[in-house]
Formats: sequence, C-alpha cells, structure tokens
Amino acid sequence: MSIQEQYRKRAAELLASGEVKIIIGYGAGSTPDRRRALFIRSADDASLLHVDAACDANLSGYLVSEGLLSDRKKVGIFLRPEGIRSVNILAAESQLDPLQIVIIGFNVENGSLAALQGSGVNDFSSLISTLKESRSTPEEQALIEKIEGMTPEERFAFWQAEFSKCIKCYACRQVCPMCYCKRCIVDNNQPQWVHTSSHTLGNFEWNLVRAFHLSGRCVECGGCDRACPVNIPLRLINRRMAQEVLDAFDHFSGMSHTQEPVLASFKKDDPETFIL
Amino acid sequence: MTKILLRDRLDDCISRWHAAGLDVIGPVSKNNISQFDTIQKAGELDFGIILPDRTLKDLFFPQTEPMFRYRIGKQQIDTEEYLPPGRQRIVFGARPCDVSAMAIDDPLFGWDYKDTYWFKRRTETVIVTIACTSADEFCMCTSLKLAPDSPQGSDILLRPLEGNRGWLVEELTERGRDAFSLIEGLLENATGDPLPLAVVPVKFDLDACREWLQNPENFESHFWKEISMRCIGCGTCTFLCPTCHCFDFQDEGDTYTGIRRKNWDSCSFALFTMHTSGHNPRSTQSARWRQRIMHKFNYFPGKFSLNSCSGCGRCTRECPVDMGITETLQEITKLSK
Amino acid sequence: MSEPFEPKIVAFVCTYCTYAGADLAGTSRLKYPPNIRMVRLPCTGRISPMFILKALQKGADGVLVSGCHPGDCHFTHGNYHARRRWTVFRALLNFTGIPLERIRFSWISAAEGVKFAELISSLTEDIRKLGPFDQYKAMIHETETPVSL
Amino acid sequence: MAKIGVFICHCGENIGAKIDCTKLVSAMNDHPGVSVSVEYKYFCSDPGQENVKKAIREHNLTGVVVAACSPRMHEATFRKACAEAGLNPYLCEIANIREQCSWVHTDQDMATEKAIEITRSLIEKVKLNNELQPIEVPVTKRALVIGGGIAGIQAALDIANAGQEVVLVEREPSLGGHMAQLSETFPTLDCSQCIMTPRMVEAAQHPKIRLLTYSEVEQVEGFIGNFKVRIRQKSRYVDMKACTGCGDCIQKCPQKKISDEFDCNLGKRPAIYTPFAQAVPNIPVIDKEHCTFFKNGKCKVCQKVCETDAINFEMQDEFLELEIGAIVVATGFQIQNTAMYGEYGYGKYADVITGLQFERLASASGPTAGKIKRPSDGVEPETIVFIQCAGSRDPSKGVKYCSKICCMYTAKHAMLYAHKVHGGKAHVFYMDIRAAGKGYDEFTRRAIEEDEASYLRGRVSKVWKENGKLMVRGVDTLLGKPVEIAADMVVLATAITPQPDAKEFAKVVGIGCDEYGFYNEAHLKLRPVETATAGIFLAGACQSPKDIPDSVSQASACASKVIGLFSRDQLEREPVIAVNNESTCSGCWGCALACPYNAIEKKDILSRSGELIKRVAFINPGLCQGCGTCVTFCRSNSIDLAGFTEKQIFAEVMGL
Repeated sequence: MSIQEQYRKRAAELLASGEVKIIIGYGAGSTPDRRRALFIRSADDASLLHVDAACDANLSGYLVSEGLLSDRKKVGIFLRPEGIRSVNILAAESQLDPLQIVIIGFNVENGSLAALQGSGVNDFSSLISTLKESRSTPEEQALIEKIEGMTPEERFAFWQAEFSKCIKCYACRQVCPMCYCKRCIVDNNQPQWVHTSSHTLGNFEWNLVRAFHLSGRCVECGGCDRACPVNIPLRLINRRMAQEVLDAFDHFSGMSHTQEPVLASFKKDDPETFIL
Repeated sequence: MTKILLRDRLDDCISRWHAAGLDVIGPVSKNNISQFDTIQKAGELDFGIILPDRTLKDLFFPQTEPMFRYRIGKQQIDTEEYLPPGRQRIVFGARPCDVSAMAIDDPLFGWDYKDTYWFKRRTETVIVTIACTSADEFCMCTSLKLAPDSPQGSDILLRPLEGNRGWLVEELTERGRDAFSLIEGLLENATGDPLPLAVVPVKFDLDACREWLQNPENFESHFWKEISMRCIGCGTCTFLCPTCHCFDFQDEGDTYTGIRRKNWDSCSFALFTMHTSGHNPRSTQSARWRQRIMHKFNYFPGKFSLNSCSGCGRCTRECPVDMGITETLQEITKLSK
Repeated sequence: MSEPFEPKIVAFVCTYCTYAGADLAGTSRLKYPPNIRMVRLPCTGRISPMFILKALQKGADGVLVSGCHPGDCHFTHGNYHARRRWTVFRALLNFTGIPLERIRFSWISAAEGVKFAELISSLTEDIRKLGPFDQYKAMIHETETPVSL
Repeated sequence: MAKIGVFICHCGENIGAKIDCTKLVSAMNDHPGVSVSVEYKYFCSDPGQENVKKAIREHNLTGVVVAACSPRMHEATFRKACAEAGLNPYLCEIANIREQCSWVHTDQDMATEKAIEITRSLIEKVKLNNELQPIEVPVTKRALVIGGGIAGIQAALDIANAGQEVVLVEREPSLGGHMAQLSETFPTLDCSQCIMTPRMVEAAQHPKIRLLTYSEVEQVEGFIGNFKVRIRQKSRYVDMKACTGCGDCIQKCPQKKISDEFDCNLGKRPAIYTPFAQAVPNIPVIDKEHCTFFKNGKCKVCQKVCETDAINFEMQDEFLELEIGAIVVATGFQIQNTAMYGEYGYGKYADVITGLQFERLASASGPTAGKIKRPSDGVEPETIVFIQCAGSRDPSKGVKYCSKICCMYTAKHAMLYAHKVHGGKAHVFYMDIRAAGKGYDEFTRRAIEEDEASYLRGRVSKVWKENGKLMVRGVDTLLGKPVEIAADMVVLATAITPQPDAKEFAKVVGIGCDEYGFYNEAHLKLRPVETATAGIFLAGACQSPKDIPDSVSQASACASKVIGLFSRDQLEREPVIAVNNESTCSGCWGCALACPYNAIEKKDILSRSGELIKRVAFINPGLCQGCGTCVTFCRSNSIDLAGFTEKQIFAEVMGL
C-alpha cells in the first residue's frame, strides 16, 4: 500500500470510528500540480485525500475557524512538522485545546513523502527538538547573508523596492496560522498606528509590524511567502527574526504546547549589549 | 487596405510617441513581478507572458491615490486638490480581457457622479490591445462571452502575425487612429495571416448561473458555506481583478496637515462592512464570498447589463488557497442543471 | 552658505528613571543640545515599537528609547520585557535597513543627570554627522505626491 | 470641540530669561483648539493658580496645559487647582519647559522653538485626555499575620489594639519563634522568655486576634483590601477544645528519645509534646512520624491516660478560606547549616555547637537548666572559643551579607559564660565588631573589659581534637601571629538565612525575594516595610537579618500601615490603569504572563443562554499598577492604559 493509501485508510478509520468529526486535509487542486485544503466528514470521502510532496500549505490556521472546536469534538488534520509547531503555539496561546486535535503527520524530505508516527502534539516533541538542533540551512540563507552584507542604505533600498510592490491584500496575514487576532492592529483606526494605504511607507510599516508580531511565533512554513501575489520574499524576514530569537533567547517557536511566548517572558540576564 | 506594424519598428514608434509628448506604457517584468509600467525602449516590454501579474486598472484606478491635502488652521481648514498629472499616454500590449474590464467599469464610474480621476485618465490614454494567441488553464474570457480578440475598450487591436514579426493593425476608435497617425510612415501597407487565436474552452454556463443567482431561494443555500470553506478572506482576488472597483477613504496626517486618500478596498475583508457599533452584516466569509459572486454576476449585470468580470482568471491563478470564480460558477452551473 | 543641519530627535522615556534623570540634568544646570523632544511614559514596558515608527514618520532623524536600569524598574520588570522587544525590533530594523545609529536605547537612572546630558550631546552629534534620514523622508514624500502612472 | 487653556509660567527668570514666553503665548494662541493662552510670573503661586481657575471658569475649558517646571514638581498642584475650578484633574498636562528646556539649553531661539513644540504636543495629548475618577476599592478590615515570632506577635497586637481583626498564623505548634529559644537578650540581658511569654499569652487571648497555630498559608489570591487566603490547619491529633493542657499524655508517652528541635537537638522529647513548657497554646501535638501508634498500629497510651478524651487519631487537616484586607509577612529566618566548614568540625565533634545551641544551654528552661555543660560529657567547659562570621561575609563558602546580630550575641554569650562559669575563659575570633545600636558598643566593651573575654581579630583555620581538647588554630591579625587555643567547647556564630521554603512561599503570597530568599521591600529606603504587591507588608528577619528591636519596630511600622489602610472603607487609587477591549481581545494571555502584578485574569464571555462565546483578559483594577507592559504586548491593540492611551501618545507624537 502506498503511503498515500495508508493515510487515506487512517483518515477513513478516524471518521468511521467517530473519533474525529472532520478531517482537514489536502485534495486535488485546479491544476495537476496544485493541492488545496479539503474538509471531509465522511469516511467515503477519504479517497479524495491527497498526500504528497505538493501538499505544502500549513492547514493549522483552519483549526481556529470560528466555531470549529467549540463543540469539544475532535478534529483530524494533516500537518507537516511546521504545522505541528503551529498547533503547539496556538495551544500555548490558548487558541485551542491540543487534546482536541488529532494530528495526521507527514513530512517531505528531499522532495519525497515521509510518514510521521503519532497523533497528539506530545508525540512529536522529540521530532521538534531535532528540528531545533539541526536547523536546516534553506536556500534563502545565502540571500539573507547577502542582504546582511549590504550597507544599511542598500538594505533599505532592497526592501523599499520589495515593499513598494505590496498591495495590502493581507494574504500574508490571512494565510498565517499565527494571525488569528480578532482585530488586526492595522484594522484599528483609533489610533491608526499602521497606514492602511499601500504606499511604500504604509507597506513598510505593515510588513515591519507583522514581522515583529510574528517574532518568536513564526514556524517558517512559508505560507505568507507563497501567498503573496506580488512575490515579496517575506520568508527572508521571518527567517531572520526566527534566527534572532533563537540566538538571543534560545527560543525555537512551537517547541511545546506550554512554551511561554518569547515577548511575554524574560530572563534577568537576557543579552543587552546594545543598550547604552 | 490593412496595415502591419512590424516588431522591429516598435522602437521607432516609441520615439515618435515620445516626441509627440506621449508616455508609453506596457507590460514589464522586473523584480519578480509583471505589471504595466512606463518604458523607453521596446526591449523593456515582456511579450512572453499571457497576462501581467497586475491588471490594467492600476493605470486608471491606482491602489492608493492622494485626493487633496488639508491644512488645519485655527479658524478654518484649507484644502488643496490633487489631480492626476495629466499626461497623454499610450498603453501598448494590453490584453483584451484587461481592456474589456475598463469598458465594464466605465458605466460604474460614470452612472451618477462622474469620477474625475477615472475619466481624466481614461481620456488621456490610448489603449493598444494585442489579441491572445495563447492561454493558460485559468483563462476564461469565452465563458464570459468575450473572446481572445474582444475589441471592447480598445482603441487599437493588434493581431499577432506568424513568426513573431509584427501585428496586423485594426484601428477601432478616433483616438486610436490619431495615435497611430503619429507613426504613419512606420506601418506597412500590407496584409498577412494572423496567428490563430488562443483556444479558451467555455467552463461554465453564464446564463444558467445568473438565473440560479437570481433565485432568492439560493441566497441562503448551504452551497455558499461549502464552496467558501477554505477561503481565508484576503484581498488577492479583489486587488488582482481588473474590474473590482471598491474603495475607501483614509485621512493620513499629523496635527497640522494631512492628505485624504482613496484606497482600494475589498469585499473579502471582514472590515469592509463592519459597522461602528461592532455589528457586521456580512459576518462570515461565506457571506462575503456570496456577495462577491452576486455582485459580479447578478447585481452588476442587473444595473449595467454587463458582467463585472472579463475572464482574465487572475482570481484563480493567484488565490493562495486555490479558489476562484471559475470553480464557483462551474459548481453553480451544475446546481442549475 | 547653508545652515548646519539640525537633526530632529524624539525620545520615549519612562517617568521614574530617565525622565527624572533629565530633570536632574536640568536642576544641575547641565547643558545639552535642544534637538531632543521627550515623550513621557509610565514605564519602558509601555513603549511600543509603533512609537518609533511614528516618530520616523514625523520626520525624526533619530530616536532614543530609555528607561530604568535592570533591577530598578518601578514596576519591577517592565524594563525586562522592554529589553526583549527592543532586541527583536532592533534586529528587524537592522535587517530592513534602518541604520541602528539612528535608533538608540539606554538605561538612565534618576540619579544619572550627567549621563543623560552626555548621551543627548553625543547622540545629537552622531546624528548630525549622519545627516537627515533622507531614505525615510523619500518614502514620506512619496505619500504626498500624486500617483505618476 | 476642544477648548484648551495654555498657561505659560516664567518661573521668575528661570524660564522667562531663556525662553521668549510672549512668542510662546502667541504660538499657542494660533494653535487649533486653544481658547486662551496667557503668561504669568509664577503660576504655582496662589494668585497664579487663581488665574488658572478663573480661566477655566471663564472660557469653560475642556483641558489645561501648564508650560512650567517638571510635572514631578507641580503636576499635583495644578491638577488640584483644576479640580477646584470644576475641571477633572486628569484633564491637565504639564509641559516641562524648565528642567528639560530653559535650564539645559543655551540658544534662546532653539529653546523657544523646543518649548513651542513640546507645549503643542501636550495640547494634542490633553485634547484626548479622558475624565478619570480615582478607583475605589472596598477594604476587608481583617489582617493576616503570617508567622508567630516576635515580629508577627507585635504586628498582630498593634493591629488588634487598634481595634482591627487579626488572623495570626504560625506553622509550629506554639507561638514564640526563635525569640522563645533565646536565654537572655542583648544589650540588657533580660530573660527572653520573661519578656516574650506575656506577649504570647496576650496575643492568644486578645479578643481581636484569631490564633491559628500548627497552620500554614497555602494560597493567596486577590489584591489589596480583598485577598482570599487559604489556610491549612494541620491535625494535632489533640482536640484543642477538650485538652486542658494537664500534660499527662506527655509524661506517659513511651517514646521519649526524639531529638528536641526546640532545644536544637541538645535534648529529647516524647512523640506527643509541646515545644516548650510555656507554649501557647499549651496544647500538645502528636508527632506522627515518631508516634508508636502511627508507626506500628499499637500503643495509644496517651489516649488511655487522657481524662478529657482529647486525643483523636482520626483527626484530619482542615482548611480555612478567609477574606483578608492586608497581609503582614513575618516568617522569620533559620540559621545556616555550617556543614560547608569541614575544618570547624561541626557535626564531627559534639562540643562544636552553634550560637543557638549555646542559647539553649544557657537558658534556664533548656536541656541543662541553664548550666553550661559540654554536650559530649556534661562537663563544665573551662575554655570556650567563639568563632564569629561562621558563614556570614564569606562569599566563597557562606553568604555575602553580614548577619548583623552575631557580634552582639557572641558578646552576650561570652558574658553569660563568664557569669555562669567563674574562672572560665572565653576567646572570640572576629573579623570586625559591628555594634551599632543603642547601648550595643557599650555592651561589647563590657564583655571585653568587665567579663574579660579575649577578642582576637582573625579567622580560625582549623579545629581538631587532641588529648580531649578541641584545638583551635587561628591567627591574631593584630599581633600578626598564629594562635592555637586548647578549648573545651567551640561556638560558631552561624549566618542567618531565609527559611528553607522562603522562595516557594514568596510565590504563594505573590511577593518578590532576593537571590537568598529574603523578601523584597518596595523600596529599600523609602518603602522598607511595603512589598511591591500593594497590601502586603514585611516584618522581621524574613526581609533581612534583624535583631529584636529592629524586628519589633518594623512590625509596629507594618501595623501602622495596616491600620492606616483599614482607617478607610474604600481605597482610592490613581486611575492610571490598563483596560481591555473585550470585543477585540483574542484571549492569547500573553498580557497575563507579562503582567508584573498578576493583575490579569481570564474572563468568560457568555451568551444569553449561558454558553461560552469566548474567553478574554480581564484586568483587575485593584491589582493593576499602570505600567502598560500589557498594552505594548497586545498584538491586537485591545488593551489601553488610562492616562497614557494609544490615542493620546499618537496625538502627542503627531503634534511634535
């Protein structure tokens, strides 16, 4: 049986036994190379599920859809390791009860599908520890280093050119599992801290604030980067900020469902070499 | 007698237009995005793409536009109006779907109050459209009863010739003729066989859809919830739609002075209909998606006898969760049968 | 001959330490350049990164954020939280090309009037040398200009 | 529509000579929303304040900005003046154009320009100020005193004597604490128990004091005036109402070989016992760990001999939930274990003892009935070496701080020894003699001069046994010579350290402590008895090492704070507190974690039918101190801080 068949079987069993009321997985997309979120409630529909290397979306954001979890029934969800970390953060930030989530974990390694064992968030804690210890060097690392090697003026110009493209469609925010706020700060006009206009200044402010709010929370699933219709390399910023909280505070987001948010906690001996 | 514009004459044409004081604008790909931008040389144009990522409406209805500056004085508030710079422009290489969209929005911006900004730019712009000889799986102009060579909105329509050597010129309007009179000697008086048009299959039954949408019973159909379940409520489809035209006003400034701006808005955003009281009449994403479809294919045609969609397919092409108008209307077509 | 560039510097300070330290600089009749504008907050814990962005929008060429030394916070640990935020926000500013010479952080106690006066003097001088923050000002200018296309 | 009054103070020459106040006035008069702007020589003077009040009334002002000295000087003055003119005091802001402008800048034009800008920006702020009312919090007039040593007893008595209810909690079976263990007290050499026990009895019998011995505080919730405290009353296995305190059970208990903690393990006690003869209450407890019945299931001798049927082996711990308005923490100290000084031989040689053990030897109620006898063989020691700073002031092995009382009690020990053992020789090794206090230095001089204690300035390097003697090798740094003394007994002045569970208990109560576990005061100099948590106070050695007079003083200071608090039915607090917008809150709880005061609670938002809609943050106005850390944390911008709102600060910056 192929890995995909095994997953379909497991999903069918979960639904048939009544353990979960719904499964959030991937189905066929509008083109052969696209996968899209699929919500199935019946074991018969398990055959519609796809599990393969093209399943790149982090579906965990759907878990906090209004009303989904309020009946206390369990929900099954297909997640890659980043998605599992997202679930940990959502739990740590009281957005969901991890006991309600049945994780159907999978990974994509070197372009091919690999099954993950376990179903509760704690089942994956050693996997996540391994991820922290062996943080891979993604392809964008070279670009990050290139940017860091620039003068501030060059860096500013680089980002100015990127942010000038932004159309404030907020796809980055809407696709992000961490952007569950009932009201985004940009939607607060009393006062209007962040310009809503999509001129470069407003775009700069928006992207900075979003990156700040994601610091120590982003799991680098790449969702925002893929969603951006004007191709702003958002992953670069998020990756850089993840590195910062790791270096400065030894914080790897989504380690566990009890992890303290990095900006709501502190250590007395946190680094402060920059403070005069 | 038909005329041909040869590709290798394009630089000369651009020079002539420049000399006549026209800005030349066309699809340009740079910095990982393709969009309409001013050009100096033909080489800057990207003819390799089916459609630029961003739409033609950017040129007439920019995403953010300053309308006036205000200065707050002790006794009164002074204002200073901002108008578009008022330059004559020629757009070279737009696609029929994008250009049709401008024609779709013309009545919208002019049915009551005539939008100064829109019409000033419309009258200052000559649009040279190139008919499509290729399409992708998202293109759907034919489903909207348009075609890869629809003339609506265009001043000139070009049909690509074999071997990429140039275009067969069709002058559609007075303004188009005027603009092309500037390049009189650069056109060949000849004829040729245009390349076959792109084949764009019809994907849904527009009339059946409209009928279904008009049936009040379907307004509360469970279908809307199901079809929009994965919608995340971003503005990608709106902002990359050539016909979407909703906007919002925003005052930006400090204590002493500021600017009132007109910004794009999207019916996909929860904030779009949020009342000050906190009540939101379209409180769910399914209601917002329904509104989008209803507006485009029921209310807008009801008022203007035009669909507020020209079939460019960007909504589906760019949707972060692989949704879009096509899928919804295909499902509605099924439901209506 | 052009006039020397007078930078605009906005400071966000806590009332218990740095604001009091600035008062002490005053009562001690120390001298420092008049380019600084202070915004008084109860605690560094109250100082949001948004304040820094808004100061830049208002044309600040430099920003100072200052509060109580670690362990001295009137509210016991508002400054420890602030310090983490600053670390993160500073990395973000740096990565996006805001020169860190323009955004400075300090601990100044109610007793450090001298430190306050010296810091403002050196900060003003540093920013004067850097010149106006033209790149940011160009973005502000864009918001005031009609769309060209 | 805003009608702002702007008052520019010259402060005599202080502002007037540097800043062009007339230009400032005209600039303010040109500013939108300003109804009136005037200058005056001294606005803080009575006529100056009258000007402000008159302007408020005449122009019906909605806000006031006074451009003058620092708000730290006269904000209160002008807020009061506003209130007197009928304007909410929080609609007044101060632009600091003196300390932060006229006094520090030399260029008149630039100083004036700066004054204009800062005054304008505060006009913009004040336009958005809200009328705030002081927060009123009801006060439960019942104090909890934790710890029944001298500090706790003193605090309890002072509060109770002022007519307020007190709950006094002691975890041991009896009141008394360490002071009850002492023999005599410096510098007067009066008998500790003679002065202590009447206090214990008074506390126990006081109609306003509810005494809970053998009880522990397990949970503290709430805030000033409104604490909820959970107390565990440990089971004594003796019915306190039935017991007459006759002591028959103690006499008859067959298990008599238990090391007596009260006597610092120098004596023995039975399994049913009172810690000491004058215990208050005089009701025994059964030591479950050593009781034969609890160990083997057989015995019950005590039950058989008890005439009032007071023994109950089935007794369970009981819990009390009390509402409390203020808390005095007086949990005391312990003495440091000196095991780290292997070279002193404590634990190895029976005759190397601690100062507290010496107290028990010298005490008339102690194991030797006040006779100084060596623990090893009961022989009277002819020579005793006292080693001071056996742990204190020793960063490498002990603690960094000075334990404060050791110099004095060592001098006292030397004296007591001289008085009890005629011809006995006392040697004292010391680092410094710290005898600051009323009659203290005279006291140590008496030990040296009258009672002939030999004081040697230096450290002891080794103690070993040789020919039945304890050989003490040290150095006399004044003579610059090594010294060896053959002693019969060695007494170590061990360091005072916090109670072993002090750090955990700090968390229970919700107060801070230092690296050792001593509790933190709100301000070492200006608020030495308050903690950072409003309504919780500190008395005695739980804060830092203290002698009896200091502990008693601090206890009385705590009492006065508590009585002051209870003198009002409502507490008024500055209304600068955080408020949460429940409709936009996502309930992520980061704010609750970041709050230094545990002021943020979870609040359920229910539908009309009682179903949970969402869970949001609720900021308790009684606990919030207004730092604003939560406001900055809140990603959805749902929390705001009254007096320093997001809108106000935005306007202030935009007005610059």
